Amino acid sequence: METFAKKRIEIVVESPLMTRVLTLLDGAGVSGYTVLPVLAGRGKDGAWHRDGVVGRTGTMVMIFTIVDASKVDEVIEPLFKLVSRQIGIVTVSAVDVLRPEQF
Amino acid sequence: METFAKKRIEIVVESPLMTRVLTLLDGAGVSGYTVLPVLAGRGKDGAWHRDGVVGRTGTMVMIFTIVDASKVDEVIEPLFKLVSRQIGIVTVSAVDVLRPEQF
Amino acid sequence: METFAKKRIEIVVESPLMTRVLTLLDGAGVSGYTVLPVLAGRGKDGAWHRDGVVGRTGTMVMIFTIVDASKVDEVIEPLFKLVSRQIGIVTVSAVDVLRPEQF
Amino acid sequence: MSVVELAATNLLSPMVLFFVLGLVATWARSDLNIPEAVAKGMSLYLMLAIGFKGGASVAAYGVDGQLVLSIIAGLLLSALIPIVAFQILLRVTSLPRVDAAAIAAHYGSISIVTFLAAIQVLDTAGIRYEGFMVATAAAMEVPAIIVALWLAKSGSITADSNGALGSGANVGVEVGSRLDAETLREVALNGSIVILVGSFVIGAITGQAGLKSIAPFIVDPFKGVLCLFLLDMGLIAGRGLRESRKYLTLPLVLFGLYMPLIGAVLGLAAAKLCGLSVGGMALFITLGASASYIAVPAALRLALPEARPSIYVPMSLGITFPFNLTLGIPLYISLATLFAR
Amino acid sequence: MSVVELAATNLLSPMVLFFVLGLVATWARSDLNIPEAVAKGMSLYLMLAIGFKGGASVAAYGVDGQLVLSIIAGLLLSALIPIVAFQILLRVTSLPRVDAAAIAAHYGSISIVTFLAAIQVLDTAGIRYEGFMVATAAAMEVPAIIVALWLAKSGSITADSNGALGSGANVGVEVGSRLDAETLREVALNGSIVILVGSFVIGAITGQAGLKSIAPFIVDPFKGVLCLFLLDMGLIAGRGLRESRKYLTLPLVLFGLYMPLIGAVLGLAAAKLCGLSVGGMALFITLGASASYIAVPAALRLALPEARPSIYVPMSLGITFPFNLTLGIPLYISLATLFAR
Amino acid sequence: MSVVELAATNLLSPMVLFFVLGLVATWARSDLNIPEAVAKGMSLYLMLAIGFKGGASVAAYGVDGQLVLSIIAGLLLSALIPIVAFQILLRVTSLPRVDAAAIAAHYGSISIVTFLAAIQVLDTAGIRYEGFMVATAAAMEVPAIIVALWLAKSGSITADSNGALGSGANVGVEVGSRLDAETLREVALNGSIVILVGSFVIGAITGQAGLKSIAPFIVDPFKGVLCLFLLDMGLIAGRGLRESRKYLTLPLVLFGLYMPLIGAVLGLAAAKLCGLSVGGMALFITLGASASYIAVPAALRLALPEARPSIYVPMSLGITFPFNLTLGIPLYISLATLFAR
Ligand SMILES: Nc1ncnc2c1ncn2[C@@H]1O[C@H](COP(=O)(O)O)[C@@H](O)[C@H]1O
Ligand SMILES: Nc1ncnc2c1ncn2[C@@H]1O[C@H](COP(=O)(O)O)[C@@H](O)[C@H]1O
Ligand SMILES: Nc1ncnc2c1ncn2[C@@H]1O[C@H](COP(=O)(O)O)[C@@H](O)[C@H]1O
Ligand code: NA
Ligand code: NA
Ligand code: NA
Repeated sequence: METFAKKRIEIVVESPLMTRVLTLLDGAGVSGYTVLPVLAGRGKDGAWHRDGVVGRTGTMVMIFTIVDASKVDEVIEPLFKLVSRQIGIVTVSAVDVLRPEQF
Repeated sequence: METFAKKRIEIVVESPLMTRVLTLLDGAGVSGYTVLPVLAGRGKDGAWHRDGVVGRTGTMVMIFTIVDASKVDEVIEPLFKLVSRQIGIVTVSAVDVLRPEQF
Repeated sequence: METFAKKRIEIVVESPLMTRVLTLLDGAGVSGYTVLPVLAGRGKDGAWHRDGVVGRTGTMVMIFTIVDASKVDEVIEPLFKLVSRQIGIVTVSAVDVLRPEQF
Repeated sequence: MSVVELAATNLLSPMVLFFVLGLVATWARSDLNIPEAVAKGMSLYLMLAIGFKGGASVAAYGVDGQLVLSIIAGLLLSALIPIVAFQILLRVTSLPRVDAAAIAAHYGSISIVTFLAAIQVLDTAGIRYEGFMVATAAAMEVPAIIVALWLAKSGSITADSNGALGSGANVGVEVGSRLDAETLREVALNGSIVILVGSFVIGAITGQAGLKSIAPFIVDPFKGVLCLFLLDMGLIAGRGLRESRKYLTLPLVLFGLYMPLIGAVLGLAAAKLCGLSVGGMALFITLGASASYIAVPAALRLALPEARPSIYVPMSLGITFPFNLTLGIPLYISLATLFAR
Repeated sequence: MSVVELAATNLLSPMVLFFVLGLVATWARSDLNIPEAVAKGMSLYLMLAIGFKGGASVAAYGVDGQLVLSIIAGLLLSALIPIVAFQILLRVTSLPRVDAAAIAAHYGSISIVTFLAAIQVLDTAGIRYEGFMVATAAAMEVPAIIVALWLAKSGSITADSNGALGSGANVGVEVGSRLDAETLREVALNGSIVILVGSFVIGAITGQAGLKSIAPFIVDPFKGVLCLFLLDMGLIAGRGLRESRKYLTLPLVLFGLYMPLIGAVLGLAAAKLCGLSVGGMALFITLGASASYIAVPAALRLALPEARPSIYVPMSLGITFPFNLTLGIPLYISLATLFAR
Repeated sequence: MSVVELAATNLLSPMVLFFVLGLVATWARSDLNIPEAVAKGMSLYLMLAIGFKGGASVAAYGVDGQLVLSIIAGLLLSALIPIVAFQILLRVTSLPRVDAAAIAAHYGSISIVTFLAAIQVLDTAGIRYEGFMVATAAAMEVPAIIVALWLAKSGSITADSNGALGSGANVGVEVGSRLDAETLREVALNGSIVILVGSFVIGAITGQAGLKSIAPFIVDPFKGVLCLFLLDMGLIAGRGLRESRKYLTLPLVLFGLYMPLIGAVLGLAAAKLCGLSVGGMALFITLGASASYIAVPAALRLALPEARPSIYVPMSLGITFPFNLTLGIPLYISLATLFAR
């Protein structure tokens, strides 16, 4: 089957910020996104180590959205601005999809 | 360490369809798969937005399977036929593995 | 925005081994990791099929860490040694990040 | 009690007020939410409790032909209502037939929480009812789905010869073709039916002694758990309504309000035929009036994926359920009182 | 009872011992843990129960000006404490102003679990209290956050003219600029406030009859659930402490111990002004002394992301909460007894 | 009551019937399932409750040498049973030694749910037992693991010199080498031991007053919660059996049925030596007969990864547990009655 190259933007971010990130994605006109729960993690803020969900604030979520390569910059710039002040990371990777018009 | 190129097929699909997809993967002879829970999502059916788990039917799962590139078409065609009528998406990406015989 | 190529090491492993894997990653000096819960899975040990969480021991977790390409071997070798005796898989893939110094 | 008194008492019961709190919280966009695992746990608890109590009551009062009669009446009612609902929907809306059939399935099937709430009101009002009504409720879950799939299939043929109807949804070539044996098994043996019927049977076997031994778990805290559960229902119903506002046209909203009344009248007739007590009649009416929002959507996603959940779920959960919970139940009890004997 | 007796009784209560068990388990690095969904469910249960009981008690004894007075006093107290705390922190620590403001917010706001624990001790000691204190508690959650954000903002200006203060955290250009209407709404309508106030209102509407109908759920098992919940608190507090040891300097640890006492004295004054009973006074003191670790951290992550949770969460949860739970509460009750009338 | 009466009563108890419902539901491939968080929550609840009650009973009746004696007997029993089991397995099956050792570990350790079920039957039959048996149960969790690892290690040497044995599993060079201090700590301080022993100690400290204060939580609904929990056990056992059918040869199935009887006899001897009451003896026998399926598998995945969970888990959970729950417990109580005094 023919597939088409797209980009997958992935964001791991502290839970309180989830709604903000999703609103941003809505605003940036992505075709959709998926949010996965996160069990544990560690980063430069070190505090969220292992069961380190201190008082539940420390939980994280992982959000990913599949977009056309041409849209990546548009999405990633405001996203990065938002997330860089918070606890979280952003990555981009390549994926292939079957129905290009869907994304 | 030497690594070997494989493909990762990823499916985000509404929960009621999970068993069907897994049976399909079993039938297609993949070496294994992993199912992740999904917290929230939005797509063209828009209805599963944020906490949008209306009556719990709206929950999704994410399934991925790592297969040899030669197997992708075999797996993806029936998969796409199944998922395209439902709420869900399918993507393919490249991964490297350590033990090629495992997949 | 400029992005920088990194590697994403992903490990699906049985829950009892999680702490061991995280300690290993800590020791290998990665900048962080994220742990996702897993709902179900199947592999060569076949036993963890679908709801196959026999007595809860059978649950899995998925751990991923984003590292510099130069670090992959260093991380993956002890990791592979640990995981290969257990129920689990390891994969490596390419991702782009925005802040290379973070990883 | 007059119907007005009954309604007033009901509207001011903790049960209904917690449901309203859920609606208000969503409306104010509070982040209040109940973890899915806890909601699922409560729902299992409620079904286990109601099933067990029904069974224990049957053990105490004995079984006779009425149980069988009432189950048969339930099966027929569940099969009949979707046909009525489908015909109405085709006339008052311009929905594709798949969507009409899907909605119809919901109204033929039942809502176990509405049933629970009706039992609470009966208990509070001191009205007795037949324990086997739990079995009738379980029996009514599935037939509606099968009938509706058949309706959708017939619709598919019509749609082929009449393309215009198909607009708005991909009414497809294969519509209705997916009720295979596997799907039927899944639907008939879905978790809620199994725990309900299973607990009913266990209750019937262990009887009052069994009930007594676990009463501090399944009887005493029952009402409180139901309150917390209804808070969650309010949150979900509110969210569903907000998401799906755009799909709910006025004819659909009205249908969500008068269809339960039609189901109620049919339920009344069935109850009358079976010769039930006032309480039993009230419950049968409630079953006829109530609409599914768990078992049927899950089944339809498998068997009728073309039908849009963004329409049928909020109709059942966002319109009919609140209506039944607040005004419907008192009305149905009054109806039963009126027509008893 | 003397303060020593009260403290001894408290320290040997199941409640405190289960909390200690949690601490010990973490310290021994056991993998004991309570699933997040269960902990969340218990927390909803506890707030629903305490809110409902407060409301029902108000329904029974009537409302007068005291309710309003006590809420106003609560709002002021919650706004005042952060200012005091902030000034102290600036003097005794070298923390950046954002961190100081963030910590201050926690001490102005309240811990509902500490409040619950105090109620248990009062109940055990047979001391009555005003049911509307639940409403006061809810009122005290938010003002502290707003005041602290304002403090942080003023801090940001200072930081600009005084770079040295900024070291250790990225005290930025935009600090304090993020308390938009949306964030304020989120904070004011966070889930715990909504369920607490909602249940309070429902309790007030349905009164003693409503309470009686769900008492087997919200009254009888309450204390037991609180024990299990405190076990989880112990586990979390212990883990938080271990993770954050390196951030907790001696001045901060001491602050976590004497700041509740300062809050207590201010709470005592407020309670005295409102003319509350001994029990009501004890609860007001407890509210003044307690520090938030749920609502405030969540709000600050949105509104003041520069402040470090690895400092403020363990201070509130790992130091002040255990102190209040074990020694604080008996002390506050003694204080109230002393100053009553 | 005769053993037959006891068995009949037990088989028709809600507890056993709910377990059977779970088995039936899996067998019919229903999607009924209980969320993991809820099951985990119930399991914590059950252990907290049983631990606390045991402790409170010790507080009431006092401690004497019997407690210590019984714990020592438990430790020895837990270490002895795996040796017996291992020798049998080597003779009747062709399993690699790692697998034999792993299975042996399960039978030396205990199943707390079997223990709970036995207590329920004793309670129903009005037979008293020593509260400290909870501590004995906790003591029996770990020794079996250590002994089995030592057996596996000795096995590894054998396997090296006898390659044929290694077929079917990667019996490796390093087998048994992984019981480091860290693993031992993890095993000895696993969550269930900590909550069981911790609650026991808290119960012993707070005594009957503490018990009374939380009895509506830990005593009254206990039996009902156990029923719901056993439903989940039935579901899991059924699923495990289906998945692992192919691994369970006839010799293994038979072992799963007669090994508990051997453990029971050894438990009887131990109980006799300690001079326990009828109830205490019945519980000791049950502990000897029961097999672990939570703590041991988790430990073995770390310390003996070569052993196959697809064999040892279903043997313990799918064969021995159902046997003990249904027929075993009545038998063990009869045994105790027979040999008492
Ligand atoms: N190198 C990494 N690989 C994977 N996840 C990471 C990495 N660094 C950070 N994270 C995740 O991002 C979260 C926040 O990271 P940080 O902002 O660095 O504290 C962590 O809790 C992890 O879940
Ligand atoms: N562009 C996208 N990126 C990531 N996930 C998506 C995207 N589009 C859809 N999804 C996921 O797939 C589900 C179904 O999509 P849809 O069939 O378009 O409604 C959504 O609920 C999302 O979880
Ligand atoms: N080909 C695969 N694709 C995705 N996940 C896999 C695959 N093989 C194994 N897994 C995951 O890894 C776990 C352990 O695999 P195994 O060690 O092969 O039993 C399984 O339970 C799956 O969750
Ligand atoms: Na109906
Ligand atoms: Na305070
Ligand atoms: Na044993």
